[in-house]
Amino acid sequence: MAVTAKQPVSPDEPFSILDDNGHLLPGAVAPPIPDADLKRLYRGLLLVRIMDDRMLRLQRQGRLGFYMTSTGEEATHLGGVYPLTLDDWIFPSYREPGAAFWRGYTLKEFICQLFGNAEDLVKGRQMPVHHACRRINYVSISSPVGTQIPQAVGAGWAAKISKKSDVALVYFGEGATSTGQFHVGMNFAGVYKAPTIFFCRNNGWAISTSRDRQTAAKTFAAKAIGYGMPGIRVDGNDLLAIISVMNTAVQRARDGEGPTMIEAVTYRRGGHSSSDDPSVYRDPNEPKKWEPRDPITRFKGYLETKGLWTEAWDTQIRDEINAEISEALKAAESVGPPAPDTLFDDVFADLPWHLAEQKQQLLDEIAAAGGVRKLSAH
Amino acid sequence: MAVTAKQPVSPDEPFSILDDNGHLLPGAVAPPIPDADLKRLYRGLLLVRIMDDRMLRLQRQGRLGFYMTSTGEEATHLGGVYPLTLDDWIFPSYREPGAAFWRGYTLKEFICQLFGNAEDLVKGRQMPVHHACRRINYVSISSPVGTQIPQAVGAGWAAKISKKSDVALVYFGEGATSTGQFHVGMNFAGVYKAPTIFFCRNNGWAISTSRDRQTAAKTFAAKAIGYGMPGIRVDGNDLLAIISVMNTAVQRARDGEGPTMIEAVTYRRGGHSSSDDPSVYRDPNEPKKWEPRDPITRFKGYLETKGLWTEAWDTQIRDEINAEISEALKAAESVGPPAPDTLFDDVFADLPWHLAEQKQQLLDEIAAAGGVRKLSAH
Amino acid sequence: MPVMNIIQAVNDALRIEMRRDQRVVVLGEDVGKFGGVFRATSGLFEEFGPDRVIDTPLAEAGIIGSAVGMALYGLRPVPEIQFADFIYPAYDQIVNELAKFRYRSGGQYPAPVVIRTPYGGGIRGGHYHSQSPEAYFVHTPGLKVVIPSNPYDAKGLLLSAMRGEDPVIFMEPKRVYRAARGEVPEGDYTVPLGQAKIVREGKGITVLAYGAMLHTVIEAAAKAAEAGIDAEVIDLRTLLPLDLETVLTSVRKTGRVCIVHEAPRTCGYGAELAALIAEKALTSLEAPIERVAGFDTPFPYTLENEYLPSPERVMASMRRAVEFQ
Amino acid sequence: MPVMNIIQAVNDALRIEMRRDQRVVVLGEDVGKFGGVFRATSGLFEEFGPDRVIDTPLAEAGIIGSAVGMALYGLRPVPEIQFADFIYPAYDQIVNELAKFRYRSGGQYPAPVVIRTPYGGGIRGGHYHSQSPEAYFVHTPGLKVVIPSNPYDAKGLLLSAMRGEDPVIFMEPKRVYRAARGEVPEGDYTVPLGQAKIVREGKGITVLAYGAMLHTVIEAAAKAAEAGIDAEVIDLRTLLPLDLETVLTSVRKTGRVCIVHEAPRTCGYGAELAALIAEKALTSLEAPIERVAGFDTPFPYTLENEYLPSPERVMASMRRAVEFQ
Ligand SMILES: Cc1ncc(C[n+]2csc(CCOP(=O)(O)OP(=O)(O)O)c2C)c(N)n1
Ligand SMILES: Cc1ncc(C[n+]2csc(CCOP(=O)(O)OP(=O)(O)O)c2C)c(N)n1
Ligand SMILES: [Mg+2]
Ligand SMILES: [Mg+2]
Repeated sequence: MAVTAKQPVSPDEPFSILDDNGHLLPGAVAPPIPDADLKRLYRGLLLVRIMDDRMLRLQRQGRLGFYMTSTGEEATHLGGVYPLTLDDWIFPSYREPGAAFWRGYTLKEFICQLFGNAEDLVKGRQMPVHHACRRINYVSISSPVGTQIPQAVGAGWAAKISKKSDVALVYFGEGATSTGQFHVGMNFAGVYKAPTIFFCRNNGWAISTSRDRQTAAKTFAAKAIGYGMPGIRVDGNDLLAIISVMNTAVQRARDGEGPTMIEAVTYRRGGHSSSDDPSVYRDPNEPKKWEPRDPITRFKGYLETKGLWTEAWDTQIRDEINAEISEALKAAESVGPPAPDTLFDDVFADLPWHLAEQKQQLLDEIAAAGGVRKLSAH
Repeated sequence: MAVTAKQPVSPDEPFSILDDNGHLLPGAVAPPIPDADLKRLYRGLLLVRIMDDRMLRLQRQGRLGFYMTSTGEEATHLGGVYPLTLDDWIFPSYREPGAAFWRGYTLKEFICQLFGNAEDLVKGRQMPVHHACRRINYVSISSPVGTQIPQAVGAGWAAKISKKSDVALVYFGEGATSTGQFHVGMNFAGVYKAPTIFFCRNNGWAISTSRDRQTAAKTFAAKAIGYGMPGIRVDGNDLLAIISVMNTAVQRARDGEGPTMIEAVTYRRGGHSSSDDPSVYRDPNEPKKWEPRDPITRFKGYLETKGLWTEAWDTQIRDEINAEISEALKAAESVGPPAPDTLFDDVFADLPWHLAEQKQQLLDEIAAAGGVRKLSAH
Repeated sequence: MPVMNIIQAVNDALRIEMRRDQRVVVLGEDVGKFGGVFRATSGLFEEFGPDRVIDTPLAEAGIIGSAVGMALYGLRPVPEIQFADFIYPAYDQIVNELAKFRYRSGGQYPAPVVIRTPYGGGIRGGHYHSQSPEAYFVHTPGLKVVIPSNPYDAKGLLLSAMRGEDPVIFMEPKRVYRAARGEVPEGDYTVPLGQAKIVREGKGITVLAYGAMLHTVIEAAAKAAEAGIDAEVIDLRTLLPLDLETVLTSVRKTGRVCIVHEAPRTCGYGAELAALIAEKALTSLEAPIERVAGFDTPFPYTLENEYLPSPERVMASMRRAVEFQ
Repeated sequence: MPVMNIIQAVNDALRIEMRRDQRVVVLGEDVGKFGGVFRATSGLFEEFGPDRVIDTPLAEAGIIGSAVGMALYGLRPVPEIQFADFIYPAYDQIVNELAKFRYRSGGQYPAPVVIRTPYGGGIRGGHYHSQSPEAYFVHTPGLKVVIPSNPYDAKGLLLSAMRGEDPVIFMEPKRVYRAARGEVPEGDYTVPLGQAKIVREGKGITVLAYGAMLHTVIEAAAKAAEAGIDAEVIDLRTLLPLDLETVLTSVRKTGRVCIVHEAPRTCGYGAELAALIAEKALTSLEAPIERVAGFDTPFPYTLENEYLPSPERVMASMRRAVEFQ
């Protein structure tokens, strides 16, 4: 199936390029990607998978407060971001760290954020998995679901007003499509032809709420019709298919033709977060059904057919990744918490009297306690 | 064109039964309506037209603070409400008074609300045109656009939960489709198959904002797809067509098949409100183009073909209506303002101490001024 | 008497009322099969079925908007907002619609909706799982605002709220959801809205608090007693309408006041309390009223213990008030 | 110097800044060709075109949400919310997003958005065209809140707000939009945020107000003068950050205070002012602080003059304070 901007909504069957073994489907055309990039992309997928495993284990050991995994959805991270340049903007939700790594967010920065320590780029102000990194145009993540959607429209639109060709990519789950924010964002983007790409990771679940409780629409992509923009349904576990539809969407956006909505059909194989126990609300066999469609295995199969994958190389990069994580973890664990008086920075550009007064109170309190600041309990 | 519940979205051409002269279009079938009702409906349309003219004049004379007319949109009032029973609920916006009159809201009640006097059912608490009448299940109108939409879903859904067959009809303008409230309401209704009918009066304008700035969707009815419900586009100046599609929607709702969205294509011939001057933002010829499609003239033509209309009868009911309005106006003008201490009623079911204290303050103040309460300036 | 925590007490109240009154329905995100992310609605779906315990799409405006419509129709909806931090998408429905429905319709359309929502910090939740937005609702005419601090009150106040005729914002102190345990009578009883409770009598200073902070204050009062400060601790329980009488009686006795809440200080509920006390009992005041509150910053993550009023901070503030000449 | 009303002054400030700074864009409902329902953006569409003066669909969350995104990208959006009563659909974007962006991103993403919105009663607007929601924003860390009372300040404060690095809620007193006229310098000047202004010096009592109420207070002070009460009237101009110094200096001089605003009393901005003054200047107070405010009811229609603080009500309150022994 050819994906073109002309086609307003794809049929209900999501667009795939690879079969479950990573072989090209009959008639499918893979997007042109240099071999080196194919290998980097594979490594990018692996990094997310391994990082998630390790951080979740860390959380289980009580060394990390909270974590959220993306297992099974990694292709959406890399596929969304690969077709963009560093000037483009990402408005992420909490479940696309692979997009940040791809752009140069370091493992140490990532782990420092999880710890909320003094080297966390967001200064220990937000829960784990709420990253922000201006250097890579990776906008601050918010917990409230869907709020980033109209913001991404504003950023794309601002680029257009500023006569730049930058594109904004906004990620969200299928649960977010139920919010008013989704609606107003999509509608504004349609009206102003904002160069914004709406990337819906339909992973079947919003905490305990299944996809069919979220909407009576046949597909999420179908919602695009109501905003006068193309809606494309893509196999969310097929990295090549995602890159292909993203290429089309990015081209459209840069050509001034406006926004595109992409529904990537995938599956949340893990719990919603480290606090969640999905066995309470869903059949434990359901995730198992998605294992044969694993995005990493499928992409590996493709690399293999191209002669780019060997067992040895695989082992080598896994070892590398593990070593890098260990090193980053060690480095991050040696960083202390932010200084208490940083609590008052960045509320405003300056420090108004009432915050100065409160800051002094806190410093006095700490001094009165003999300079020994109690560490935040867990 | 036959309108059936099966058909998810009507084509872009709105469904009509009557031509501009009130003759049946080739192949069109008029919904079965007793002659007496046809005549009552005609009177209902006229009542709105005449009332609007008179109240707007009153406003221009400085005898009324504010007013909003429906000129050209009267068929949406009557067509929406005719297929319902009195047990069904109406969640109106400010531009469907004909629906209230049809159900027995009296002219005096209407005018007392405009004056906000002591006999106003809402006790002088809201601006003119914000009616509420529990007796006829006509729910309190809110100024914020779109808020009634999820509420109507809740009411319809509550009927379903309570195993009643009541239906909720919610009116809103096309501008309201841009709100988050529209989205969440439509989405909930789709998921729960709430017996709620979404009646969008697409009158082309939201104050100064034209329809094409409101959304890039081809039609408003098309938005229904995103919620898994049928969306029907109907000629909003054709009373019979509206009744016909409403009949289908009501049947669907009572049969447990869930919600329907109706887009009635019409036109706001007057200003947004008595405070508005549309010549600043739209071509004065635009409203003129819609005059030949006037819903009252068209319906009159239909009555004529059925031998139900005569010039004499027309004059007679116009005179009747005018006399009734004069009488109601006179009665309403003789009613004084609400007593000052009613300010504190109905905030809660009871009167907590802080409101009792404030009430006493006001009464003391009035007593101190010699019992002469200054009248609200205008 | 069974010992319960606050979650169990809330759950018990919901079950009792749903059995007693067919009109009561519970709706919200993940409240059904899952029983709520904090498990407050656990077991209700099984007992009352999907028509009365409703998992909704992810849209707070839809939850509250449809709850308003249900209430108008005659049901008694008890929506849950998963965290108070996520209540703002429904803000318009709450402050412009729910709060004003009875008034704006001239009394024709009451909308008795009880919104339950966990609030407050101390659970390592950062900005968006820690907020205490009670002042926004207290400032909105037409809403009652209730915050229990313990299981007994949670059950009794919730039952009162569900049987009342007014909209209620019922905020649950999630920090002590499980930690605050106590005896709770089986079956039906109510704690009336609008009555504060003196939880510790004392002559030296009046300390006002509610919700999770009550526990911090009790700890502080115990420490203070060792230092010879005899605190009278009042659990306000209902923020609106406030039980001003109980507050003023105490202040007239002690002459000194310390108000504690975790919401930001500026324009917080403590401001209203301080203003009221200074208005009605100025001549009784022997020291400036102390406010111990969250700082005027967004709620932090790592430094939340620095942010939140601690027993030490409350104690220091009590000392300042008591030592003031 | 030209004489202007507040609308003209706002319009002038917008035009000056849009000429000076290409990054400034105006967006909102009906702000383009129509020039805004109050005409505050009149002529801007013609001068700056549809890319910088943008008519939006009817969705406040979209207006503010996209303004936030524009600001992150580097523009300087100045969205208009048609009436403050309609700001709540954007409440989540304002209090959870705009206010916290700089903080939550560790300073990486400031979002300098200036939200203009007409507020307040006295125009026969009922519940939904009359509200004064300033306290909601003052209670939200991360927002500055500005309310001018006259054309000179409106222009100078708006220019400051647009040149600042922080989000600002800029509330315009629509009741005196046209009635408050005065000389306004041509061209560029600023009035800094955070500075109150003593508009009438006096020794007997300090009266604090802002926005439309300032005019009510001035009328009251004139009447009071006839009755021998010498009021010092302070126009706060910026509610956050508050110019506490000016307030306290006055209170220490007069010993008596009357605070006036039209928003509901309970948890209104007056509560914070009263609490602060009682905290910082208790021993200077010779009488309880008077608060004259809107009643704790939704804003009414017919009885709005009974609802709103009148010069007589302010005067009576000043008298109470002055006569207190
Ligand atoms: C406005 C809001 N309401 C509720 C929540 C609680 N919550 C956090 S994630 C989530 C589910 C999100 O599901 P989805 O959008 O599908 O994303 P996914 O987690 O599947 O990636 C919910 C309800 C929230 N964060 N924000
Ligand atoms: C939330 C909200 N925003 C803005 C307004 C101001 N306003 C009143 S009516 C209106 C236009 C409504 O247009 P539409 O929905 O098409 O209804 P119509 O007036 O055409 O019947 C606007 C913007 C409002 N009342 N509520
Ligand atoms: Mg999901
Ligand atoms: Mg319209």
